[in-house]
Amino acid sequence: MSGLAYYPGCSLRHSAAEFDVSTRVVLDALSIEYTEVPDWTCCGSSPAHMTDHLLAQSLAARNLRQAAMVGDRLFAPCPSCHQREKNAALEIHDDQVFRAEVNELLDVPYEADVSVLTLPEVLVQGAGPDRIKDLVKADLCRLRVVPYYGCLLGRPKVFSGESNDEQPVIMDVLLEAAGADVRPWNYKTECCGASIGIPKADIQRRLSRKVLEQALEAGAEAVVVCCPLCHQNLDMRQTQINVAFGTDLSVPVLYLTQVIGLAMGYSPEQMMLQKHFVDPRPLVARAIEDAVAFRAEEARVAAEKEARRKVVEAARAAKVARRAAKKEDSEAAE
Amino acid sequence: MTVVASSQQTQEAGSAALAEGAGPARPIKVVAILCNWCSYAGADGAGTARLVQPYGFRVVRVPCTGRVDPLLVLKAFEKGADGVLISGCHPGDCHYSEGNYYARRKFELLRRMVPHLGIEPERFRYTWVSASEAARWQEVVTTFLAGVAALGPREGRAL
Amino acid sequence: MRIGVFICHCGTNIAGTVDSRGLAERAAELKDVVHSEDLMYTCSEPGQAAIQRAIKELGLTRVVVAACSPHMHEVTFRRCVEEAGLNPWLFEMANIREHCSWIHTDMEKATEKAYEIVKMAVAKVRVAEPLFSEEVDVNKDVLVIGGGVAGIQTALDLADAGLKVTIVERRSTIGGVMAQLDKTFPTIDCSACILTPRMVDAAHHENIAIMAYSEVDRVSGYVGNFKVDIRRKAAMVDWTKCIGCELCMQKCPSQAPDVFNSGLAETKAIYIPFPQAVPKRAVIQTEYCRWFQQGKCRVCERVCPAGAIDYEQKEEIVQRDFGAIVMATGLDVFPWQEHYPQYGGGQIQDVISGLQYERMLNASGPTGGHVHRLSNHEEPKTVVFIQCVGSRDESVGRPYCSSVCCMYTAKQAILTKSHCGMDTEVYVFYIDIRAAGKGYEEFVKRAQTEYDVKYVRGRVSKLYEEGGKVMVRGVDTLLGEQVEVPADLVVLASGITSADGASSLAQTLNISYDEYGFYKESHPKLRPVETNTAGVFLAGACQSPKDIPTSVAQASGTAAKVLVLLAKDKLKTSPLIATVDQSRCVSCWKCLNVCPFSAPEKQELRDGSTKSHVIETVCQGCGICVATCPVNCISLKGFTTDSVIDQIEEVLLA
Amino acid sequence: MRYDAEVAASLREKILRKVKTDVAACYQCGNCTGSCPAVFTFDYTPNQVMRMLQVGLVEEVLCSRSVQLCVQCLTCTARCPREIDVAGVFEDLKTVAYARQLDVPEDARVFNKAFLDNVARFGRLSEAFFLLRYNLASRHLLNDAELGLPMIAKGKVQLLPRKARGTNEVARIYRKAVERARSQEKVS
Repeated sequence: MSGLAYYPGCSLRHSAAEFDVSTRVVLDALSIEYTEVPDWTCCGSSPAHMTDHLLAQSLAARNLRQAAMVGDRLFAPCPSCHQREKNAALEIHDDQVFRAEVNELLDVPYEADVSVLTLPEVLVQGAGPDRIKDLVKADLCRLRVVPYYGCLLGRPKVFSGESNDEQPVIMDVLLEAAGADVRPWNYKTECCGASIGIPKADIQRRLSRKVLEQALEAGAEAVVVCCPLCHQNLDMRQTQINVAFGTDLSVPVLYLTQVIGLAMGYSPEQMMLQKHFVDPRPLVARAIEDAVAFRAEEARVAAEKEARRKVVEAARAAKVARRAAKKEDSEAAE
Repeated sequence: MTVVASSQQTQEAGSAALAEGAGPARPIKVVAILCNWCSYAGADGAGTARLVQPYGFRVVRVPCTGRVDPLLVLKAFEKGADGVLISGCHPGDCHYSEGNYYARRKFELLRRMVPHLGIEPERFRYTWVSASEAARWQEVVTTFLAGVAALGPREGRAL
Repeated sequence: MRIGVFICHCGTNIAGTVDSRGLAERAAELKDVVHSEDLMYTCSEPGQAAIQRAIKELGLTRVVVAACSPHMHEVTFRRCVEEAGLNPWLFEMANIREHCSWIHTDMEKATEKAYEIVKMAVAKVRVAEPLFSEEVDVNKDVLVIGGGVAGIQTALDLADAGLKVTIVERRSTIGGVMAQLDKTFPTIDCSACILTPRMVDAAHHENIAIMAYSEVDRVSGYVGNFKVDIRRKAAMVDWTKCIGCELCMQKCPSQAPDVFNSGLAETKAIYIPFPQAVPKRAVIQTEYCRWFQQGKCRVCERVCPAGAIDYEQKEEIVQRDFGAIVMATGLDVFPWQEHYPQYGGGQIQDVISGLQYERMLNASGPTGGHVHRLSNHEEPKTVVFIQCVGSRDESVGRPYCSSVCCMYTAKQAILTKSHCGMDTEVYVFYIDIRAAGKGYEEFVKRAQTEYDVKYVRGRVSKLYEEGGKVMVRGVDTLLGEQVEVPADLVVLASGITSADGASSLAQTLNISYDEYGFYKESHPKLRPVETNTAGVFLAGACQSPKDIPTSVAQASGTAAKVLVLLAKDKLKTSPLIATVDQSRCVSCWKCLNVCPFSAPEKQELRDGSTKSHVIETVCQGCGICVATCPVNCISLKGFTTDSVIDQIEEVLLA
Repeated sequence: MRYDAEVAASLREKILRKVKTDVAACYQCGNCTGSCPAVFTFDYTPNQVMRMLQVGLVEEVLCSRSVQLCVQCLTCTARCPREIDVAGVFEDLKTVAYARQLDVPEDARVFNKAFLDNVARFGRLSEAFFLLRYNLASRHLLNDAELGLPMIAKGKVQLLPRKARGTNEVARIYRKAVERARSQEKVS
């Protein structure tokens, strides 16, 4: 059956609840219809696929089977969930023998062929930048951000559909549509430390610090992510980083859907910004004020320009008139 | 690249064995007509690179695929060939600039005609292999023979 | 009919998987075969002697040698039997090496296959007829396509030998890439100082005509008699009047990208690439010219003292005849920006290509030889060189080694030290050092010891900007550590690709080329400068990446080969041509329509009828007409329909 | 030391079959190591691992920290000039090590086990509960402790994990898979 199935994944239920909420809000606003996968379970990322291939694919396949009940396409906001599900979907699709092996482990076999999408893909295919542009209410032109793709959103190319796995663009496109000031940088896909965070905190801190500093280097005030784990490492652990290195980083880290939501006029609270450790609300508020001031300034300059043009025109007209008058006088004199 | 190549080799070695036709009583015979400048040289290259190939084909060298009269192909089938493979320079690279274009037209017609003569379409193929495409030649000849072997010999089935 | 069969062992190359001895015995049984023997090396002196002896003593009238590919030794053996008094076309070769022993493992099956291959050859030779070559006059003029160092060298050698040479160069000056280089390894002598005198020699040589700003459009004919259409592009400047005073260039108001300085600087819409250009003539790049784009300006016309500017100039096609053609189309630098996003994809200012760095080092270059960062024009304190960018990298479709980067990087590293001072930190990230040339390894050692260049073994995985530096993240595989170097300037040893448009030019000349657009030599070892198209030769990097010494050496080799060809006043044409049986010709003229060389012509016979007739010297022997003739009245000598059918029968009879 | 050609050959073939990539193609440029974020936790750099596989030092590799601590960011695979699926090889080695129940370095194993047990138990990962279990097992009792309260405060933790429906199936999948893998490893 046709339809879009939504696989939240474990993190979005709790530590990344704001990602879940903002995703649902934005999808509704863009009237993209979806149904949550009934009785979904863990996708197995990341330990499962490093423990046993069949185990990993079967855990993922179970969710595909559940998704098939409500749709033919599944999307998972969490990139590693997406990667697990997509990986399984592709292998099972291409290899019927393997599908049989998997089905041996499942209580009920998975017979369908569900295609797996990333959240940005859903937004682009289901609505498209222009639809987002139409819905923009809050002007974010003064919110300077860099999109951080992390490891799995842009890799491997065959999964992400990006033409270039060092410089993916799909988040850039969406953020620009939302009106944010998107800064180019060359650190889009460098790892933030991923799950090293738990066994080897010091390494993860070093890597995450680099990401944050590169963002500032690129002139950004906030990092936009699309991954709960990246968010954990960059936001929740930012204090740990400061403690460890004696830095005083304070870089808000926003979820893609939160930025889009804000642009659509939802309040910071509706986007649950208060849940972040580095509170983005002051920054967002300031950016929106700036934008108002900035637009006003723009308007003023434009108006001045227009006025100047009018004056010049008037002068020119007067000059012409004077000439004509002179001519008449002289003629009259003869 | 390496990955593909090596996995190919193993897989080709496999189908090479298949191409020998484990089933059929007599080994299959395929006539391979190659143009002197590209494909024959490509096959030479495959030899120089020691790329293992099935036994069941014999090479006839012609100056250009443009010289191959479709009747020659039918003749081969009439004489009992199990398959006919023709290979020349890639379109645009013909040593005589246009030969393979004429060839392509003729063989395309022939390809559509062959089934009506009671010959399975898998038994006739025309393709392009350049002088530098040794690996491609191996792939072409191996897969073609595997296909023919799958059908088996054309016992007592002249035209 | 007395056929002799000779089976080659080729050491173990054949005998390893084919029972040559047994094969010889079975071959003896074949119809018309009166003699059959196996030899260790048929192509060797004793091998050939044995064949000739057999011909003389046993009165053989046909000979078959079962050995390697005809592409390898057919010529050798035809000559061999000819010396023994046999018509060379009564010889056939059975390829039981490339097409049998080398691709099979099972002795029994391989031997059986070899036997059938021999049978096919015997069947073919049985119906063979003695053939005789025509003799045609040879045009002794030579066309050299490409005016780089290779093209210039070939041209000078040939011209000194007294032949008339035309150099066609698509840019407005000859000199090629070498003219862009600063110094040359391993001697660190100035590139221009070596090259420009040769350019001038070429310009002044009585036997050399340079057609710059021109391209080859069409080639017809055959060895000894090529007809070539050369397109003179419109320079919008009358070169017969232009005196190269550069006044127009100084006064021209519109900027244009400077290709010669590989984008490091800008030039004018009307320009002369560099002061020593040959010919030193101006060209207008119309896409940047104010007059052509906006219809106002004409400044150059006003300032030109010679009145050479001609906005109406049109390109023209010039047709010339040549006896031989030399390809010397050279190389292009790998477009790294498109393929290495991890190196910033061209977005990081202080990451430049090796060729750009050459221009920066060059005293007459855009920076006057002053090395500086493009971002802030400061002299770099730390310079990092990255090797194998666009070489040995399958992920960007370039698995081959560009062969010059290791050395030019060592040179640039040394020059960096002498330009920016010994206290400058210089790092070279390499995978392997390839210094296989006279004095090359010593040169690299000097870089490492005398100049204290730090060589780091490992690839660079990522470049990014931080605190005004270019961060170079790579690996030192020998320490087993990931390393980071904050650099001021990063120079990529960008690899070599075939010249833009090389493959389409190859199609124009019907020569073969590899998947990267490099031209294919006719034999990698024994015929390295010939192509498979008689009369077309190769010189320099158009065949494969080469440094200057190798290109020049090959260029002279090529010149020698051309001289060998053109030393004769008449050329033997191949006798493998089509002939028409006019008694059966129905004058449908299909052959005239299909022949790519317009060899068939309408011939009026005594009885007043007109029939098709093939001009022997024009026919190239492709046989398209043979397969086209509706009444099968055209036959291709050496590849007659009968001979083909007989071979097929031999295969299938067994 | 001496090389073991046979082990190397069979290993190469095995990886070719399972990961569809050829370690013999590695020419040691080290791009993988240069790209690796986790290399600082490794005992052998990725290119060294490739080298060890080429010469058949498989046991050493299987028990290495490197294989256990790879984070599967795929950067190595994305940048390999010889188009080798380095990350794929690491993943495969890790599964082999697990199936063979090899004595792999502490924390990594504990991490994986804690995680999977948790999943098997609740069907979904209960992060807080998992961290707790992990810290107990790995004896880093206070690891991330400072985050605990704020997380609770921000409602980022669910204190009493509830079983998801389908948990039992997950447990079954988990059990079957592990048994199967181990029996297979015994065979080979």
